[in-house]
Amino acid sequence: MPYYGWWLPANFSTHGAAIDRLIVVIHIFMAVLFIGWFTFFVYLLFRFRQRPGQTAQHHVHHFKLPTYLEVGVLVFEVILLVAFSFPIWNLYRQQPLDESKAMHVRVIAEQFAWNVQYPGRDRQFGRRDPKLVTPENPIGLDKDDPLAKDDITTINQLHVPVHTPVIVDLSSKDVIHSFSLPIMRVKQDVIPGQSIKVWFEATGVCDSEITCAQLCGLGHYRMKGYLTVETKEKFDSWYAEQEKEKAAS
Amino acid sequence: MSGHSEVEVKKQVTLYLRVFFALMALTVVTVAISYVHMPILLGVAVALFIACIKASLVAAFFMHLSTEKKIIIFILILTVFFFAFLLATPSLHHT
Amino acid sequence: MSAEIHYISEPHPVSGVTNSKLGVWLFLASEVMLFGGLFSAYILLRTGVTDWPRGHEVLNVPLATLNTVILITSSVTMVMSWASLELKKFSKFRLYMTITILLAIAFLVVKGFEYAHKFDHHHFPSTSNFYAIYFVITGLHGLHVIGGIIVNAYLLLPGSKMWKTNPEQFTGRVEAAGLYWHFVDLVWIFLFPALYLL
Amino acid sequence: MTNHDHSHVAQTHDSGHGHKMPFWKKYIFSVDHKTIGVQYAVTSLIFLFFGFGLVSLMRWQLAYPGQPLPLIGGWFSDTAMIGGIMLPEFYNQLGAMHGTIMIFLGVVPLSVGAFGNYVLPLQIGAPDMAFPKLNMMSYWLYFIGGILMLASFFVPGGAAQSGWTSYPPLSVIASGGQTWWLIGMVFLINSSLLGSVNFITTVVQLRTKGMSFFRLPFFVWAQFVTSFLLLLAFPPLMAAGVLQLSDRLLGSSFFMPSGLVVNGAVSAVAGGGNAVLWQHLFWFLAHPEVYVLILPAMGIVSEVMACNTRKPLYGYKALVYSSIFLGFMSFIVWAHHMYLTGMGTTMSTFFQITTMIISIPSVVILTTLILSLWGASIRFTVPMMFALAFLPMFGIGGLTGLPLGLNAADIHLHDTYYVIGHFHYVVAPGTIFALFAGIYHWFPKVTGRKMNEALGKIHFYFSLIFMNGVFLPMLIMGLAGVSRRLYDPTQYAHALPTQPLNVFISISAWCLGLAQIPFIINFFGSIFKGKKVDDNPWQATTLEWSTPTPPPHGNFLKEPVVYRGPYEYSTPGQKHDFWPQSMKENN
Repeated sequence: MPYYGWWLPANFSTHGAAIDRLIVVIHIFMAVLFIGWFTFFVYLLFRFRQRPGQTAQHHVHHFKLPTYLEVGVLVFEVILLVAFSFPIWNLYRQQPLDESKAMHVRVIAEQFAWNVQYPGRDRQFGRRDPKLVTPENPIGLDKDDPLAKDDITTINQLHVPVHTPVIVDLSSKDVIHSFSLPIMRVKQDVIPGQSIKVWFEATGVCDSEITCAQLCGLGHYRMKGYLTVETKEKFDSWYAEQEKEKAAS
Repeated sequence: MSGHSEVEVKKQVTLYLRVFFALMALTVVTVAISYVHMPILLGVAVALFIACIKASLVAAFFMHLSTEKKIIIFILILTVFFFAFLLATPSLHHT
Repeated sequence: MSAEIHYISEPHPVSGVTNSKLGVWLFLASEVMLFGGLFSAYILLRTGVTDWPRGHEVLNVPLATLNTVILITSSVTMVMSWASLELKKFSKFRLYMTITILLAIAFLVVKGFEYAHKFDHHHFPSTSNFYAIYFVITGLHGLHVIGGIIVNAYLLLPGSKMWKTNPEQFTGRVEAAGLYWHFVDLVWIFLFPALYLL
Repeated sequence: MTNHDHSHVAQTHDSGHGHKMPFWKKYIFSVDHKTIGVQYAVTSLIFLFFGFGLVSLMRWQLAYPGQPLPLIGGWFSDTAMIGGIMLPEFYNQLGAMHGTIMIFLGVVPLSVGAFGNYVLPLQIGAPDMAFPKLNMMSYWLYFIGGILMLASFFVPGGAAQSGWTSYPPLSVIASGGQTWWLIGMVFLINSSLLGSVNFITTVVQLRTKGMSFFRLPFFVWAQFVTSFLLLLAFPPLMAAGVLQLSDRLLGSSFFMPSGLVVNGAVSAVAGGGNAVLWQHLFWFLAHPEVYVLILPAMGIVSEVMACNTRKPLYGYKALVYSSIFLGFMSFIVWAHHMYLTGMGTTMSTFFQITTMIISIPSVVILTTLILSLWGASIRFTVPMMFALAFLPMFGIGGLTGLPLGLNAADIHLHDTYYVIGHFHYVVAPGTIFALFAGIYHWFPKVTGRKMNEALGKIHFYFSLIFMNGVFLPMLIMGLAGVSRRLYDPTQYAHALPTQPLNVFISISAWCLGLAQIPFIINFFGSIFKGKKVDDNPWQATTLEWSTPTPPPHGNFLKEPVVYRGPYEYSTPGQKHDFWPQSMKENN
């Protein structure tokens, strides 16, 4: 897999590049600070080691350097906040402006699977009711609801078209999970009793993984889903196939 | 508070009785008001306001906070600050 | 060499308080945070749902009012028992302390009736979060009342021997126990409207 | 020698005082802060090694998933391992209990319970703690809490397995061990409550004549601030624990929202609860807890450094003010652990800002300690080496907190190995190194014998190498996006490239375990065979070194009077290069 290695995974989302840039900038800052500071530390250890003729000074003059350093760190942190973190967070947490162009999808987490619900041609989700949950209907979709007629559900398979904003509506049937798409720089806790939206827009075709980032029980490690980003045409044909399967069953 | 003169203590005892009657009166008021129909937020505000007065009376006089030493007041101010923070923050989660 | 710990009965010249008084206030500060956590939970749960019952419609306000009166009265008798020691009237101390303990027991008895009534109507912590918070907070408060009874009973009976040997320290102990007891009263002053009236 | 004037008194003192108690009596009913300190030290060291043992088992599964554990794999019951192959539920138990034991039963009791108890009263010139009986109770509550935690491994379903954070609803529907965990925590919380009341009262009330607040050794300041954190941050967790117990035992739904479907069936609870409530109450404690772990460590490091640089600390007041500020701020940053719980933008902005602010006092403390080396005459003793190593290790720990504190970077790094690497750098090569420094430093005070230097240096160098071998690769794994708490990381394509790092970490971890053998030999060997030393072997200035070794009941032969600040080393015009706080003339 060329996507993954010993550094950040490849990025396939529109907002991910900004996050990566922030992570890189911070790490450069950390490295500069640490190396400079560590070199100074080693120098001090060497220069002021106990040896014949080396006597400790009771009074040491006041250093200005630490004050500059502290102010410097503070200024840098303000830059990180204002120039990076706040704008990225706003971008990530807010819906894309044109919601009508976005694809909506629900992801309903459970121990230990990701259920995906597509709203169908009417672009509206059918009603769900926990009482209707059965092994065949894991999300408790109300089949009598007219809005549910064209809904498609899959398990652990999230297909999305490329270059399209995807709004994911996250909820959980049981415990807290965390919906993580490393390759899309998306991670969001899935809290039972809440419905939380995240969005991303894929910049390229890829096959990747959905992982659970929050301990959710003994099967936490195998709560793996598959994210497939494909061209609009391929996605449409996949979707049509799903509809056919649904009609057949 | 040890080492008080007898006169002082006797004065305090009168004070305690007055505080006691005030607390009783406020209890009656708070119960009575709860039967008056009013908007929920106003009701909460009034009830908490009365409770705060009662609590202040107990703290100031029965617990001698009105004449207590600085160190104790300092600890309580610190506590109340964090207390307020703890009380407010979880409810503001989604803001 | 002296292994003696200072400022047990006489106040520290700078802080102006005895060890036990400072210790009790620190303990009460942590108690404030404990009940703070519970009240925080109450606020969050209550504001998070639409169908929270009004306390006075489901709980017994007259009984709770009676308990408020009982607890406030016991606070007064507690402070009077301390004042009696300051006035060197030991028998009055015993009288007031006995009343305090009896009132505390009365509080628990009333609370017991209240609980029994709820159980009879099949209202448990599992019924709804209103009852859950009602039982947990009043239960924890009840445990504090029991703790107060134990401390006060100790000071009334075996602990009062100290009055003969070290009256200053004993008065300090009663004051410390009093501070705790007033705090228990103070919590109830907030619990009463929060649970029963609103 | 400073103490030759009463060292001979000490000889006659022990026999003359009549405090000889039988061993068992001494260690069960003792109210003496020194005995209790030793009890805490021994118990918490055992727990530290036990907690390390738990993670060593986990490391096998992580390095070689699904392969039977060699040699000892057969010792475990079928509910833990089948044919030596670890089950995921046992892995989760190990993870949850490793965290719990290391933090609540290992590091905090060692840094606060042991060092705080033993050293603090001595350093302020007090005869004992303000409330000796509470002190004893505090230890026994801790002991019971520890026993309950250990016993939980043997209840049906095993120990708690929802992480040391115990997030509901998972923890509410978990097996019985979670109840034991909660009850154990209630004991531990009460233990630390009694301890903190005691510490604060002792520092405020029992400082000896002349020991003003700004003459306190920094260690005492660190313990003082720590006690406030324990006092005010722990109770909300107690509240949360009571609520979770109620959810588990009484069927309430404080943390259980409506409409849960667990194991295919609609949950029977009433619902209406809030799962995030627990996280708020939990982190209200658990963030200050980080500073409970780090402040006493900084205190120990400061003591050891002042003594071994033979000069006063640079910027003592800056250290004190920074630690107070750190303590204060630590109460209002907790929600940075919860950026991804659907938190609103105002909230996350606020907590990002406070998080950035709190990094400044840490930078001040680190810089101050480093500049304390300027103009020094550094003695590279074993405690000094551990104390020095603390600085860059804590530096890495602090710096790696930065990307996690910014919510945008946290999106990628949250709940990955980066988090594990970050906080372990703070706590393991950070705090635990400081604790080792403290053990080597104060060992001669407790036993009258020094620990062996050569064994100490072996212990130090190997620990330093392997600590970094364990935690540095974790940062790389985190950047690669590998989630934490995975029983089998090889399930994921994105985790596969870093799997060799997992093997490397595991081998480092086991070697780190082996590197502790010289310490254990040294520790026990030196109790009986260590080089005998006088009352002040390090030629230190603080009060604990101005009393006989071991200090008698009541600590001081006569109440000490303090004339100057804590770190008068190499004072110009003085005969000796150290001038104890309680010595009027230096001659």
